[in-house]
Amino acid sequence: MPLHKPYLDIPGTTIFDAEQSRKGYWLNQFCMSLMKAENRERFKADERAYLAEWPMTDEQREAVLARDLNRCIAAGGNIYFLAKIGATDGKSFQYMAATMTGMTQDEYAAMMLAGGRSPQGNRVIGEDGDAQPHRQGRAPHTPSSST
Amino acid sequence: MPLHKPYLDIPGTTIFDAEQSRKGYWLNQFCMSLMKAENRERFKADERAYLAEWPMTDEQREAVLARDLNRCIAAGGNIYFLAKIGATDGKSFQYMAATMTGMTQDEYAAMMLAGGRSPQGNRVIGEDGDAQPHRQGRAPHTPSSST
Amino acid sequence: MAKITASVYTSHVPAIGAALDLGKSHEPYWQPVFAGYDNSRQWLRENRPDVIFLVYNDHATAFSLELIPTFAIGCAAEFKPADEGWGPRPVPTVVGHPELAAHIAQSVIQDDFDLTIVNKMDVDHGLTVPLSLMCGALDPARDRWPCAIIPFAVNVVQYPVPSGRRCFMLGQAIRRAVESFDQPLNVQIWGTGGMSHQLQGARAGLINREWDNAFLERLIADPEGLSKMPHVDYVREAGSEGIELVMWLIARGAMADVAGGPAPTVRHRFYHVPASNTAVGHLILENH
Amino acid sequence: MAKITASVYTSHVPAIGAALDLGKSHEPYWQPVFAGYDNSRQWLRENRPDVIFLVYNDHATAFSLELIPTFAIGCAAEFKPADEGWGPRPVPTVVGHPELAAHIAQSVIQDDFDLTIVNKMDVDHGLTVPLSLMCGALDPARDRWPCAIIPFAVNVVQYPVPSGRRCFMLGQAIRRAVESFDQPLNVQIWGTGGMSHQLQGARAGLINREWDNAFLERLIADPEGLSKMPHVDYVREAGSEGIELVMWLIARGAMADVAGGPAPTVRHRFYHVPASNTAVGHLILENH
Ligand SMILES: [Fe+3]
Ligand SMILES: [Fe+3]
Repeated sequence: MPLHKPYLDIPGTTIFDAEQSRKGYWLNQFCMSLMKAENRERFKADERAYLAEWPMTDEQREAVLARDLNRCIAAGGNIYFLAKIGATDGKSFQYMAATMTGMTQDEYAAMMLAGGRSPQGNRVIGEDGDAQPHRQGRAPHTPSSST
Repeated sequence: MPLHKPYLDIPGTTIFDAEQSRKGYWLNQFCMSLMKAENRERFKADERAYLAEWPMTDEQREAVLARDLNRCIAAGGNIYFLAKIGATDGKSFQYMAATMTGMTQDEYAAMMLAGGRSPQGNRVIGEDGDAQPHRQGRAPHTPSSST
Repeated sequence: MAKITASVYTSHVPAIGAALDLGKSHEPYWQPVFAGYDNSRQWLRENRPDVIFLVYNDHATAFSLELIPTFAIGCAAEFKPADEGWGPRPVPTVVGHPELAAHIAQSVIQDDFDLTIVNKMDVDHGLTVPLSLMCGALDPARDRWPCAIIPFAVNVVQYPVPSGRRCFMLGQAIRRAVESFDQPLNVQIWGTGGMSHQLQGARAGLINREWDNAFLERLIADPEGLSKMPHVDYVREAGSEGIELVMWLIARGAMADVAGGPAPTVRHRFYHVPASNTAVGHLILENH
Repeated sequence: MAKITASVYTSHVPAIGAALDLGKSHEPYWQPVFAGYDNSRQWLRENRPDVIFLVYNDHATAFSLELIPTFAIGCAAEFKPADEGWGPRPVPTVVGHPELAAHIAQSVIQDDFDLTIVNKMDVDHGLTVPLSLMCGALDPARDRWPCAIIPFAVNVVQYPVPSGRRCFMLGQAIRRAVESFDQPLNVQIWGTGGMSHQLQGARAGLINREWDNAFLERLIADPEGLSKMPHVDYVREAGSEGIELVMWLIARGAMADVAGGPAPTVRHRFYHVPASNTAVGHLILENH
């Protein structure tokens, strides 16, 4: 696809464009199904069985089971759809956001109270902000243990 | 609504604009429900009871019961929706079209085979074509008796 | 690079589909209609595209009054023939081209066309009858349509429908989008609906042979001028459902000459009255 | 003749709705957020319109990936608050204005905006949180919103979303449409979403206070220039969900000064960080 994608050089950011949407179609439609209480119950009762009903990739299913939102997004998930998994789990959106950043929820909440993450160093891949890929492995915060 | 409606002076023609659509909303949605076999059965079993389930006007219900498509259109119906009533009745579209013109189906079919209705005299209300209001009451053809 | 090689224009009268499905195509009433497409079927066999971008309108089938998109592009992998009240037509499932469809959607939305993206939709006679006319009778189970098809549904049921000019400009944007796709696809664009017909009221059965033929003439030679014709002229001259013809301007706008290329070749032209309530018109234009 | 008397701009953070619904608005975390709207609630009581044209986006609630309209106008008589996974928000049903909505739809489609007309739709926090912020807590059974509301949903979830320029032009078309309606209605137009926030990936939590305040500044004084800002600037500077701010340009485009009238009066301006993951921005502009 030769369409210009000027957003590819933004660190830690996946734009939900037509290509991502095609890739994540069934993953996102699975999430959408969790808007119905009876589907939430069935999912909670047997996650693997429920996921098997959807024509998703194995990677998408594993990413959902692991509640690894970054993997879900890489596999075509969109955060507004993925948020319905968190709602099913009874987790707050801030909790979900924190899990994508390698911070605990408390650390993330503290960062927000202090004014949020700075755009400084986080505008273009290759700068040295805290959202840069090369700083994700060795973040000062230990990843949350509760998933 | 002061939007310009340059089509109001065309004889025998009702444009399905926003106003007609609002007026005919439930009439048309009732028609749409006939796309499902179980609804067609229920409608056929008791037309009045089925119509009573829809928040239509009495005029709309009576027009449907009478299979008077011109009345249905005046009440906000659109022909693509209304056609589903004919399909439920097992009538052809040409049959339905004929009923709106005061012709029998045979007369209408003969007109179509002969090249269709001429636009001559039927472009503007006040001309003297066969679709003009003043010629509807005293059409040379007697209306079809089978409704 | 993908390329639009030809455009096809045709009426999509439901009774034509029924005649074909019921094996009536050789009856005296229908024979002249289908004969008008004999050359076209041959042409399509010889000029089989990879993708058909098929412009049509939904007739209160996939879209009720709950939701009416002005322009809807089908991005799904497949589209099932709709049950329009007599069961689905016995024709093959329509296989889409999600990748090109998504590309076109992305491109023309960035070009300020406010499309609705549709990933689930049944397709009615507006889409399947043109395919049947151009491909002949096919077995729903054994056969397949000759190529991938991108359904593009235009609202011509509830007013206001998009203007001829808007449709013509959209065609131009679609051509730009197709040409920026980086796979070497042969793409045809089809415009369907019309010609003159009126399905409602005391004026039902209106046919305007003269106007229809002038429309075909201008579509070939002066599409830009034709695109300026106001809706009311379509309705007054070609009947309330004659407005479907605005969709032909989308296909025409996608041809090379509109962007400064050479004029297209008229490969086929056909006109016949009647098919049920409708005048049948058909045109094939080739790019070079 | 109907008239647009004012425009209101505000974030629509779901956590704000939850805080209000759970009676947390006086907690230290939330108090500053709601305090920023004290004057606005008073202003709305004193300047109650007949209709609010409320621009917002659906967050995978009414629209899944099955069907994604770029612009959808709600023409129904009422719209129910959606169940977004925790049950519907306990707020009154939204009463529409079918007549004005249909009029605006008709007018702007004729102005070449390819709207999707919606007659059945539940509305999510994108629409109800701004109402709650401006009206305070209301009882879903006993109370009503102060006026009729026309929901106008913009796709900002799947790219490409409409450009800022397209949104700004649409606002101008909406103003023309409103002014051609022949009932003497007092209409406000609200633009919602934003300000800077990112809800995904390693960059989640991004806030750009400087950029947000420059945006507010330009929205007031140079909306035409602001409308030319490309999407990528929103994303890079204000986070991936900061793109919601393009919707503010629809409301801004509908103000009188854009059509040569006098500059609007800034009745209120407010900015606060954070509400959950988001920077809250708010502005009231009055026409004369
Ligand atoms: Fe048609
Ligand atoms: Fe939002």
